[in-house]
Amino acid sequence: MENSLDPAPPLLEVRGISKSFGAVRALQDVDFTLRAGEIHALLGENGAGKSTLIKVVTGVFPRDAGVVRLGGDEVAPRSAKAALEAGIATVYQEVNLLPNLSVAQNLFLDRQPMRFGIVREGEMRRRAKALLTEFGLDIDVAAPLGNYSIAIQHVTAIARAVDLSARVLILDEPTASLDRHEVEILFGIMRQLAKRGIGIVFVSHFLDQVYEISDRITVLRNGRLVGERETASLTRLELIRMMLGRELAETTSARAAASDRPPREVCASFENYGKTGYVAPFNLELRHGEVVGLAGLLGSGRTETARLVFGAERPDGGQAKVEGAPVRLQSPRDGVRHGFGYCPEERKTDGIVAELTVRENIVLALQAKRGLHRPLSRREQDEIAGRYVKMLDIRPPDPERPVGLLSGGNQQKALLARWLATSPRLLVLDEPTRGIDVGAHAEIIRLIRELCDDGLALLVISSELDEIVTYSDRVVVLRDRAHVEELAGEAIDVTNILAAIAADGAAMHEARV
Amino acid sequence: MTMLLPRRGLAQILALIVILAVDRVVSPQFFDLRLQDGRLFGSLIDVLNRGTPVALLSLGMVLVIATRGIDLSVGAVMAICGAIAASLADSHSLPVVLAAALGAGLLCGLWNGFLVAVLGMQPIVATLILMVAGRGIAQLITEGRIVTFTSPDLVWLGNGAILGVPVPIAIALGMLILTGAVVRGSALGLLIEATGGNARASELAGVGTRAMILAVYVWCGVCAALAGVIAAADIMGADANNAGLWLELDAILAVVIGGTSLFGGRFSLVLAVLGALIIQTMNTGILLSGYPPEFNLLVKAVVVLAVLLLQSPKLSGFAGIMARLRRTKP
Amino acid sequence: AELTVGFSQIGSESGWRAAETSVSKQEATKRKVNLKIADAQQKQENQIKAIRSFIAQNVDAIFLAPVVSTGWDAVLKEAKEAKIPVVLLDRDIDPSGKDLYLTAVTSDSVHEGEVAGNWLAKTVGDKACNIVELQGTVGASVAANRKKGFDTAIAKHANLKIVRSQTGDFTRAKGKEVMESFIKAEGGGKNICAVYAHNDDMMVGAIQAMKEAGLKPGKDILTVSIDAVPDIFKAMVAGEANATVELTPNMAGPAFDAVAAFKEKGTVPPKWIQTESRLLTAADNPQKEYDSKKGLGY
Amino acid sequence: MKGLPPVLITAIVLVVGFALCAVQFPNIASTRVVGNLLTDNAFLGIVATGMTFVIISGGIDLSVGSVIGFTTVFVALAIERWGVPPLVAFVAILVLSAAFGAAIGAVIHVFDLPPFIVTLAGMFLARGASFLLSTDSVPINAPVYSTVSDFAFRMPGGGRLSAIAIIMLVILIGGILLLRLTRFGANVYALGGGRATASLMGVEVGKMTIKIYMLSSLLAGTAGIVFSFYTSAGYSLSAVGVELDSIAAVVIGGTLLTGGQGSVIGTFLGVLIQGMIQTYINFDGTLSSWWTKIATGTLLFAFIALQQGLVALARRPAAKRAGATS
Ligand SMILES: Nc1ncnc2c1ncn2[C@@H]1O[C@H](COP(=O)(O)OP(=O)(O)OP(=O)(O)O)[C@@H](O)[C@H]1O
Ligand SMILES: Nc1ncnc2c1ncn2[C@@H]1O[C@H](COP(=O)(O)OP(=O)(O)OP(=O)(O)O)[C@@H](O)[C@H]1O
Ligand SMILES: [Mg+2]
Ligand SMILES: [Mg+2]
Repeated sequence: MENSLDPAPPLLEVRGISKSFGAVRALQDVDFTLRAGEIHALLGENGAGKSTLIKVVTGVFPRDAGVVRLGGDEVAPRSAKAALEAGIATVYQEVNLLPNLSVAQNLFLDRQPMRFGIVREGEMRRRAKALLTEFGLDIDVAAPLGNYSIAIQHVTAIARAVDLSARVLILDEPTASLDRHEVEILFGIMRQLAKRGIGIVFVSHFLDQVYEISDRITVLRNGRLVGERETASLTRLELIRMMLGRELAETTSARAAASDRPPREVCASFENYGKTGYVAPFNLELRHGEVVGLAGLLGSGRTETARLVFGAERPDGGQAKVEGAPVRLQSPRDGVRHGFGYCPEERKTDGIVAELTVRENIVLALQAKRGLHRPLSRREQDEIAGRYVKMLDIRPPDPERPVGLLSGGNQQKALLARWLATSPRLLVLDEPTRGIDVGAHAEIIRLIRELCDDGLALLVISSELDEIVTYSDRVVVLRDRAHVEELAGEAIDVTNILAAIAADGAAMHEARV
Repeated sequence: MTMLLPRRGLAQILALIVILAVDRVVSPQFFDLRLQDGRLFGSLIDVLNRGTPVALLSLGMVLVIATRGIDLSVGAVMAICGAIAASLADSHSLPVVLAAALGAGLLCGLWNGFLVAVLGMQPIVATLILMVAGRGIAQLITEGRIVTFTSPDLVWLGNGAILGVPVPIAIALGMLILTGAVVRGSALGLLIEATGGNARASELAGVGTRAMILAVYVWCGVCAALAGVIAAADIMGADANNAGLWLELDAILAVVIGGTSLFGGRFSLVLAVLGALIIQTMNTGILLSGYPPEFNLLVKAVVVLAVLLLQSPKLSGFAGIMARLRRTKP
Repeated sequence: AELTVGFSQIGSESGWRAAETSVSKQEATKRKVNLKIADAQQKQENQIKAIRSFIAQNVDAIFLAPVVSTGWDAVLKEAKEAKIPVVLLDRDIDPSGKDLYLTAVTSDSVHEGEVAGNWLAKTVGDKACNIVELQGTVGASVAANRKKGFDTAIAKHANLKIVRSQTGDFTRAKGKEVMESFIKAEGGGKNICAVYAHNDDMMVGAIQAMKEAGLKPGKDILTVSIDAVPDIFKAMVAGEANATVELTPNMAGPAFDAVAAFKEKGTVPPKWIQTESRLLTAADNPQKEYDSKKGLGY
Repeated sequence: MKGLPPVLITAIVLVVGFALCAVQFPNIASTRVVGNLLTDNAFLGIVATGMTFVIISGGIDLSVGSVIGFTTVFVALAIERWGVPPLVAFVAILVLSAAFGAAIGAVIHVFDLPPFIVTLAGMFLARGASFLLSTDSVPINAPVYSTVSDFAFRMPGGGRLSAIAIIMLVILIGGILLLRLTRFGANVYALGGGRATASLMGVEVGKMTIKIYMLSSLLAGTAGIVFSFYTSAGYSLSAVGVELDSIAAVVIGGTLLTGGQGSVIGTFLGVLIQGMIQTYINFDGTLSSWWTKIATGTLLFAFIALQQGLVALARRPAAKRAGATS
């Protein structure tokens, strides 16, 4: 573990950090070393304590024990600002920017270019524009950040941290909502920064990315340090074993000969369904026991399609049918009533009710479906929550914990549990594996298949094409808010999907793989 | 929930005990109780009795606040409903009078709920409208005078007793139990908390958030109506100019002292009522103390601050975690 | 041409005030005066705004029932510049503004307190008497004056002593609540010999509190209050109240007359037209008083 | 930029309202009424400016009305009873009110308590303190007072642009600049966008909270001084309920109570709209106390509903555009 060949003091040195939240020991005696000019991956399962470590180091949470040294000197930042001033810039896991401020203000908050005590708005916008161009983003920097998609917000957050020109840059799951093209750009920038001697901490659940970019890896498990390795000398299997503490069941085999099976019954169908300015009219058939994948670039209209299908958005034309009977889907309640479920992509704002317990979050949709007058008894609630906590391995396995205190991945599982509890006939999953660790990722994909075998119809959105290919029976490709292509059976592979996405000349450059 | 209650309520119970002890010091006969004309009599009873209007208001208010709303109009609604009850009391039977007054409160609540849930106005301005206009409506009903009545039925609501317990106290207790039964006995409580905690997410989970919001304002209106009727019955007249004046602030204060966040989500009915009692215990203590009235507000300010600090998240463990969680929400 | 008069009324905080407004309207109709009433909702700033808008409308005269005694100089100067006579109703203003208004039709609220105090002193005689006092709103000048007058009256009698004094905000509900706690604090009311309330509404509330405590107001405990609203006479008829000091709601009548005389003949009225502060007790045929007052909009 | 369309709409609503009133009462369309509108609402404009900062930052300040009351009493007593020169009294009260605001901000931040309640306690405290100072109203006869209240630019048509109106306009412009052009202003919006997030982005939330409430109290103190000019007196019951008036003005002006959005210009328009409603009712002059209240409520509703309807209309195509850009 110790690298005695290295003479200079490490850039960032963390020794014996511990942190508890009440009874939960999130970190126990963790060490971590970051050298100048390296890209260091911090890995671990959901809830392993990665984000907590980052927050403790940057002073967001007070620490119970341990020391942090920066360039050999002990530092004890007591706020994010203090950490910044000490030279540690951080992009925290959930996008932590302000949707109400303009993009430019977000980039330069608290460090705007000034003259005579007055913010130089024009200069700030010019710089913002230039900064984002480096990240391949050409947007109106005067518009409120909230107008833009999560992906753009994430890029903005990264750009801000990068531009702070600190000595240490910490990125907590920066790539979770980015597509390949943007990831490429980010990696390019990260390499440049590393060359300049900046140390970078990189958290991700995408192991491909970890192998592509990182020099060394530190693994945490259950709040404890498992080990620190050179990336080059660590095999994937070994890494997964370090993270999970066990072997991972093989998951990557293609879906068993879906085309062999007899065609299933149609669960829900949409004809000429659409909403002007939102997504162009489309035809879509969802069958029991079938997974339909939605693929496309950021902003291609996948989420919009999902919202229309579920009923979260009102269509202005077209006909929806459930089990052959025409229905009106005007609100989420309609969707729920017809046995639909929807896990939205923005889990913090659209998914969880942070203050309520895991149990309450899980039973919420079922309760809403049953109506006010048929409350689930406490016993039923406990039973349901207990079942799903176990089934999805939600950690910590305490149904009475406010869901907001769970790690991101575990929140995602709780959301999934919410809909499974309603025994839906159609489940719409928007980026269900975002921010989920390898173990859970495999779990969720296995679950998707099982559900499907039980007759559930699934509509799944994912930016990870490999993943889509793995479980989809059909893939609908979207471009510019229109459904442009449907692939089925043998035709489903990454190349074909990319070809469909890129068929349009304008999108060509996006498709560099 | 039942398990959490004592832990959550500890600060409030402690505060109440301290204030009661102070009251005992300023007024040695504070805990004396006796039966007077078949009715319990004593300072403690005064606290409960005088506390009923705010306790009733806070029962409705706590639900509104749980949905991240606020209702400034409750004082005015009290005045309206008191005025209606008083004007009808001598010509109609009690059920009719009550139905009219509570119906009016329901309509007021519906109006507020409509503005908030359907038109999407910010609760504080939406209810400010009725706060201003409502008192006018009440005065219109009474034409600015104090409308008195003699109907023994209505008077009984204010001054009567059931097994020695003054009727207002019994009504407040009944409403607490009723509200608790409705809210916790059905799924309403959960759905309200979900709506207040994250309306967008709840909507997507199939919760009828608009219906929830409408419902809580309606209930708040009904509670205010009842408080108004009791206030009128108490003085055997409807004083539209002053009934319920500034009580909305006391009700909000009671809810917050009861530990419910103004940002919605988790709520506790019992603690909100306890909050109302804390306020009234303090008020009665001030009256008994014999200090000149110039000091009233200062004492009130100091006590309120002290009670708040007592339950400050920074000073207690469990609440601290909750608050941290709240802060991390956008 | 008929006169147009703008009346900046304080608000509608009590029955007495409502009566003053409606009596003013009646008096105006009687004299064919066009009366514009602006209700200030108890706020001085609203009264100032109202006066300014009366000036902008060029009315013939302005009546002002000032919510507070100070702070009128600037706006009254404007009225004077616009040559609009101002008459104060019900309450006086600070002496610095003496030359800014035509006349003031008011009662003397210190005197009202004195009348109440003197009645009590006479009724009690040499007996020792513990008095509890229900004050008006803290900071209201009427409350301060009525307290002052009463205090001076009883200061001459060593046997009279105010043992408790709290604000009842001029309202029935608060009057009742405060009286309840007075009773508890003074040995179940046995130590109290008389209640003095700054207005009748509080007294009506206090009477209820005494009755509920098993006391006999008017007999066990003497009552004296101010305003002479109808309900206090009802209590007197029932033997539950002893005395009240009248504050007439008809301030506008004399004011109209003064303005008319000034406009037509240039007669300058006296600076202060004081209304009478009549003492009314159970001996003064309360039933008749009640009947005559109940239609006045109290 | 961000706040502009709603502000424009509010302005249109104001102009249309003014025109409608002027049709009914031609006297309203005079410089005198406009001058009065500014003078009479000067103190409200000043507190509302401070309230705008507080509300944009996601807070609320219920103590401002009481601070005004306290200020008037303090200033009056200082000048008339304690013989302090007016300027010294002004400086003293401004320092005192700023300290009061800072204390409120500190309590809110350090103990993590809801601003609504802390400032409610502050409201009791300041009002209670002014009762202790004096329950009588105290006239102020210092020469500065008559000089200031007599001072006015005459406008054509008999209107007066008074000194206090000018003070208000200056503070207003200062507020606009402070909010729009400085780092402080950006941080105010940041706080309203989310305290935790702002803190993670390096904004010193604690210091900002203290500064914001300090600013609000300071402006309330200033409004108190203006109020004392307005009435030449100090009175413990003055400016009761002004906190609600100013909150209403801020919200009518398009500022979100949830924080993060709004503007000082909007607030100014909100103040004028409220003033308009009152002027209209005064001109009408036939309304009883109760109809005054009902009419105020109805007009408030009409203005807000109209404004919200227009904003919703204006937003609809904008939303599509925003979606399309990403
Ligand atoms: N504010 C908090 N209060 C209480 N417990 C917390 C808090 N934040 C995190 N935890 C707990 O600490 C543990 C570590 O969480 P952390 O967010 O660090 O995990 P992570 O490794 O970042 O996971 P993920 O990959 O899902 O983001 C979890 O059990 C979580 O429930
Ligand atoms: N609920 C919503 N309300 C308003 N706008 C939304 C909503 N959901 C998505 N959008 C907007 O739609 C645009 C992106 O479209 P969409 O989310 O459909 O893209 P996508 O293909 O799903 O890509 P991704 O989900 O990976 O960002 C963004 O501007 C986003 O803000
Ligand atoms: Mg994490
Ligand atoms: Mg999407």
